[in-house]
Amino acid sequence: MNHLTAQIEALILASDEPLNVQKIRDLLLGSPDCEHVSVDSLSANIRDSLSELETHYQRRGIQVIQVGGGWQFRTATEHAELVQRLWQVKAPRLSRSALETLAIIAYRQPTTRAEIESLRGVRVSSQMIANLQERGWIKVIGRKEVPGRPHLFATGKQFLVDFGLNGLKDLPDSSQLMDDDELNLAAAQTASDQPVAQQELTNEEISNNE
Amino acid sequence: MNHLTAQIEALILASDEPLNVQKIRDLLLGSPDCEHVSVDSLSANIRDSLSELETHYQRRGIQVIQVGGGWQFRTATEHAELVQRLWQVKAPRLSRSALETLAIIAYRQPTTRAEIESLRGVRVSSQMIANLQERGWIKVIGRKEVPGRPHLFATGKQFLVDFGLNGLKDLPDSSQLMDDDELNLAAAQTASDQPVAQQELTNEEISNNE
Amino acid sequence: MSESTQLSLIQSDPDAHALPPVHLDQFEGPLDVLLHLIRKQKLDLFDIPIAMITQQYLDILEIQEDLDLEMSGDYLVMASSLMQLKSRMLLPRPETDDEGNDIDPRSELAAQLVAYEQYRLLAEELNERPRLNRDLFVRCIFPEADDVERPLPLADLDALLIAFRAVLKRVNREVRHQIFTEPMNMREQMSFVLQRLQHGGMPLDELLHDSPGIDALVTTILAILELWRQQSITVLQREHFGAIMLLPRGKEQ
Repeated sequence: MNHLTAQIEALILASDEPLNVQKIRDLLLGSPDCEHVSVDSLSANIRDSLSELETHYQRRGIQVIQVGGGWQFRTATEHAELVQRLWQVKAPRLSRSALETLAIIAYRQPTTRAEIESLRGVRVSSQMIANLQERGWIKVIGRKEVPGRPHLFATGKQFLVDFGLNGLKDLPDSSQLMDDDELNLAAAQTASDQPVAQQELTNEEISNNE
Repeated sequence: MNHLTAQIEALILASDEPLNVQKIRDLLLGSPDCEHVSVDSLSANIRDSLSELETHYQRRGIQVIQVGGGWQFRTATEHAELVQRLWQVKAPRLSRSALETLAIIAYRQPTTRAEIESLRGVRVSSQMIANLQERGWIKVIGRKEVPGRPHLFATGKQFLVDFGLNGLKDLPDSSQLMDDDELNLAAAQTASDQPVAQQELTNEEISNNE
Repeated sequence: MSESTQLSLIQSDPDAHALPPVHLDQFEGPLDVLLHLIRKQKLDLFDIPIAMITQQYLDILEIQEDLDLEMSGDYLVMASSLMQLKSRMLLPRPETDDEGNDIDPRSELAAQLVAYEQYRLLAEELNERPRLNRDLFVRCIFPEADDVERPLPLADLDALLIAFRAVLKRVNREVRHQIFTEPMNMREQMSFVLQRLQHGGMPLDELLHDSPGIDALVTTILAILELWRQQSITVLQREHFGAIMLLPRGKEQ
């Protein structure tokens, strides 16, 4: 194990949060070892070390994995039950309504409460929204410029960290998701008045985000 | 790396205090892998695994070492300066166990360690109590007149100062935090043929097995 | 339209009532119920037999004993939409759009159901992902090398609240209820009283002297009574109308 990899290993263990390449680089740049290294080659070396660590821990009880854009030590999932026994704590369970709301926000972000409600066909409780916010899984990122100026929700960083995602693109494949046009085509050759109006709103929202 | 060693590696990472052989053994004895293993041979195996881990990490950036009678992951001494720099950028977070203990003391004071343990469902380490006392966040304000005359803990002045509170009455009302959504869930846990409901049941079963 | 047609539409399928009873608690709303009915009977989402489904849906609503008003709203709205759909299906002349194409009145519902089903599936997949603190865990003790001087952790009120809530969720509801109804001030005052008595007894008057205002007085008295009940302190009055003394336990004589 080379010195750099050892340094990075120590940093990842010491950090409370996932550490990304840039953060590691900034910390290393201050050290005397790296005085004469260019930033670019240091970044490349860090990346090499990280993948070396990732490989090394692949078959052990703990792992070095990339979440939310950074690297972190985590226990291997196969020991979940054992570690839960250590904590004597019930695994936090999520209600279906919370999961559905979270899924809609994750895949359609930014989105409004009205849209979530129309997709789920039920009212969404403020408590549940507050709970998801409190966990850092969702956050308000602005208001939609329509009457009432409703909040626009998106996923927060903790969502990536807790669900082991490196970025939103790592979400379970949504390509099998029909987009709204396909939905309408499938449902009928022609659309009736009501859904089209909803439809356009949704599309507008999407294009606004781009 | 054998299964036992991997299990121990995971436990040491996840634990909030150094783990000794006895604690590791007690945790493993509950697991199905160890049903037919005698206590003595399990202890011997654990010791073997621990020294295997100690050796494995000897020349790396992090180490498994014995401190205060238990085993713990630590960064290698040679990276102290680097780790120090990391912490200057970002002060450490309180551990979950410290936060929970502090929260219980804040909301239920004056309270005893036994009460904290019964609420948390886990043993509270003396080290952690000492840390919170040292910080000035909690203090002993008397003894409860029950057998054993346990200490009564309350929050200290520094707690109010550091958390930006004028008095304990400024602590947010804990009822605001309730989440009716998750309360309702308990009722919805009856058996059903819905796949998601089954899913949740399974999770519940897992956590009940602890 | 003749009455007999209507009747036959409503009672078109003898299996309409043959489904096992379900409780709405198991569902996440009307769309969830409809999907259950459709998938259970292997029906075509894009060709829903509206009359039959409406009947089954209404049957389910009917057997619910404790449908609370808050929750029932969404279900009743769906019931009325279904009945409206059914009546539109009965129209002799199909509805057409601007270009003269036929409109299937069910298309809107079908699109809604497909969309919901997709998110329901994604929610399941999300739930199956390894989740932090359920399936995997991060390191918990600060891994200090001997030479590292660790700065003191920061106070974080939000984190404190979340931690407390986590504790509450783990203990049973009874305890939770108990905690909520406890007035914060009294707890504070209990600590205060105990602290004042740490080094010996004190007359009640003197202690109350430090409590400005009626609220504070009442809270202090309540705190004293609670401490007395818990046998953490003793309250003594040696003669009629004499001074009331508060004593920490173990020092009373």
